Amino acid sequence: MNDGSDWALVAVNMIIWSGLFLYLLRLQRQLDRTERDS
Amino acid sequence: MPATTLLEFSGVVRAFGRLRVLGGVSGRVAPGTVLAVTGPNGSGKSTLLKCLAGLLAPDAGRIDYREEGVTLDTATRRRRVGFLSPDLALYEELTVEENLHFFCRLRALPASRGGELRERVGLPATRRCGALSSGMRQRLRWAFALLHRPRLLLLDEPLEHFDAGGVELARDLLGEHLAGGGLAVVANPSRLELPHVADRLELAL
Amino acid sequence: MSRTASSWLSEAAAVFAKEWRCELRTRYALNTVLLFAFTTLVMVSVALGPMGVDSAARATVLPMLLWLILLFAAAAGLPRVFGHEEEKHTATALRLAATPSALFCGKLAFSLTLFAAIEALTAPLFLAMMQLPVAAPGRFLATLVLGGWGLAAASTLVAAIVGQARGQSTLFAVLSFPVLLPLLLLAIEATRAAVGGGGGADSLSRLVLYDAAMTVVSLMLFPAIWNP
Amino acid sequence: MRKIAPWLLWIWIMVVIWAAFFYAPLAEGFVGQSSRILFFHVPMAWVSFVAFLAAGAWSIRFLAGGRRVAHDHAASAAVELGLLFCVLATVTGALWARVMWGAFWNWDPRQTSIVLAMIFYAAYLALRSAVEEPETRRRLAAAYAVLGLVVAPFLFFVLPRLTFSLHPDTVVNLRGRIEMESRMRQVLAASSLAFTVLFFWIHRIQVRLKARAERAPLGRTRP
Repeated sequence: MNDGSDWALVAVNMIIWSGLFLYLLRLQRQLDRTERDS
Repeated sequence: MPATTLLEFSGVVRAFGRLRVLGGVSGRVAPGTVLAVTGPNGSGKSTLLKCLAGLLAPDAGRIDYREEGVTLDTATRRRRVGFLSPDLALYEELTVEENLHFFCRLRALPASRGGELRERVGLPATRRCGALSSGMRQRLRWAFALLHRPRLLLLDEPLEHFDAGGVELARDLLGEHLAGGGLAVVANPSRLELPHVADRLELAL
Repeated sequence: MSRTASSWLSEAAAVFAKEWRCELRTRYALNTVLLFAFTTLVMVSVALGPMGVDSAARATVLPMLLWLILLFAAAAGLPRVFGHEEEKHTATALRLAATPSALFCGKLAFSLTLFAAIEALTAPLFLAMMQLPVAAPGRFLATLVLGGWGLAAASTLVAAIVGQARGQSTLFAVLSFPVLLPLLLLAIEATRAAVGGGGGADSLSRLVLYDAAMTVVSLMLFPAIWNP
Repeated sequence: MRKIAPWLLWIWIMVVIWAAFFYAPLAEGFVGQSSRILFFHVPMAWVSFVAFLAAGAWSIRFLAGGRRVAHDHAASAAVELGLLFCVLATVTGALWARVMWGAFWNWDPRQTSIVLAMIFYAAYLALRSAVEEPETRRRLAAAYAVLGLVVAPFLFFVLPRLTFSLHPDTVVNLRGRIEMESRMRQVLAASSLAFTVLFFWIHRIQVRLKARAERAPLGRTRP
């Protein structure tokens, strides 16, 4: 049954986690920008 | 009458979303006197009375009400004041007597108190509230407001739907209340011609 | 107005009596709920019929049907417990006169007795129509009582929340189902055990846990929902 | 410090990923490498639970502590973020089920309970949008989130234990009694901590953005 889908599965999780981290960076930048403007 | 009973409010602000209805209103009412609140529709009269009654939390400002030297918190004040307003309704499917009896039980009052007030405002016992005329409904609101002999009366449009007889009744009831050392804040009291009006609060749009 | 225990109790009793008197006069909730439960019952029994479900699955499938009928009956009748007070502006009078906790208990008692009436009618009919033998009647009754208690308590609290929002009927379903479904799963488990389907022995204790937690949280939360 | 902090977290994440592959052994009874997902799927579910508890806690502070708007912002941000993690946990769970048992969804008790949690907190957002008056909205939403403090633990811990669960109970159960090799447990702990830090960090920023949006509304104010 192991058609390599297990690796794909693990890869998806990696992507999700780094996606969350990038989301954090984007929010941080957005906050810095708004604080700088006002 | 000792000044230990006093209603004082200062800087009361209330907005609904971005519409600022009350912009820092202040006032003071001593026993035996009436504060007359006047102003065009939408100037915040009802909102002010609801805040004073504790039915609406003001955004800012202070409402301080003392009875016999004891300052009441909002929850206690809400259940001690006599409040009357056009959109206050009782249970349509119950009769006048059943309604008043229900609120007597809620306020731990003897059922006779309900009957006594019902006669005072001249309402039939066994008619369902749904079948009352608007003038009679207003009389029932007066009975509801005075049921527990409140020290502070907050009356919003107290004469709505009243004929000459109704105005007469309202003047007598309010007169007795004030003579007994009661306090009152009345919105749009024009036809009441009250001698006791000590102070006026003009609200603008 | 001293806040003695007896005056609190008579306040709750007054609310309970008022709810039933208004209900019997308008028969609003009673009619909706009984009609609803009855039609669903007939529909289900016609569709499934005693022979419709093979005997092996009966003890596991039928309890689920019973509780789904009861859930939808509750969702039909209970959400208006507070809604009509706000709509008809009687809520202002109640806020001026009643103690929040006594008010909630009066309303909860009304929901409990209304739901007990629903169960008293629907359950026997369901067992008869489905010809479902009950191995442990005592446990079956206990499940009905405990399941009913949880359903009524949760529905009353959600009704209080929904009473002050727009679009109440849909909002009630959206808000109450995620609260009621865990309870339902427990009740179904317990009912299966009662009907003899085996398993779910400790579901009853979990039902008690859920009911107690729901009732306590509702009592604590209601003042925050009710007071402006 | 603010500048390098994010990259410290990134290093931590890299270390955890490395450990997941080279430090922790493979659990038996799994298809190939799929047991490694344990270090990512479980923390996501765990963080969504933490988020819902946090939302309840902030709501209690809101109701009991003077109904301050900041607490309401914190509670609603926690729910929104918790829902995101809940969706991610459900998706990764379904993918894992697909690899392990060939079917994305089989209404396994654990899958049922995480979906119910998702519905409950989606209902919280539905409630917020159904009430216009800001004060009432905050008060009712806070009450519902506190109700969640009874429902969520029930959904995450009691319900999955109800009937036989296809979920590998021996390896994974959130109640903490995780029968795993100690090295796997260490990686799981490190990963869960990293996820939790990530959650609270994103949450803190979202709360400040909400406060800023409310003070100087840039056109649309958040619900």
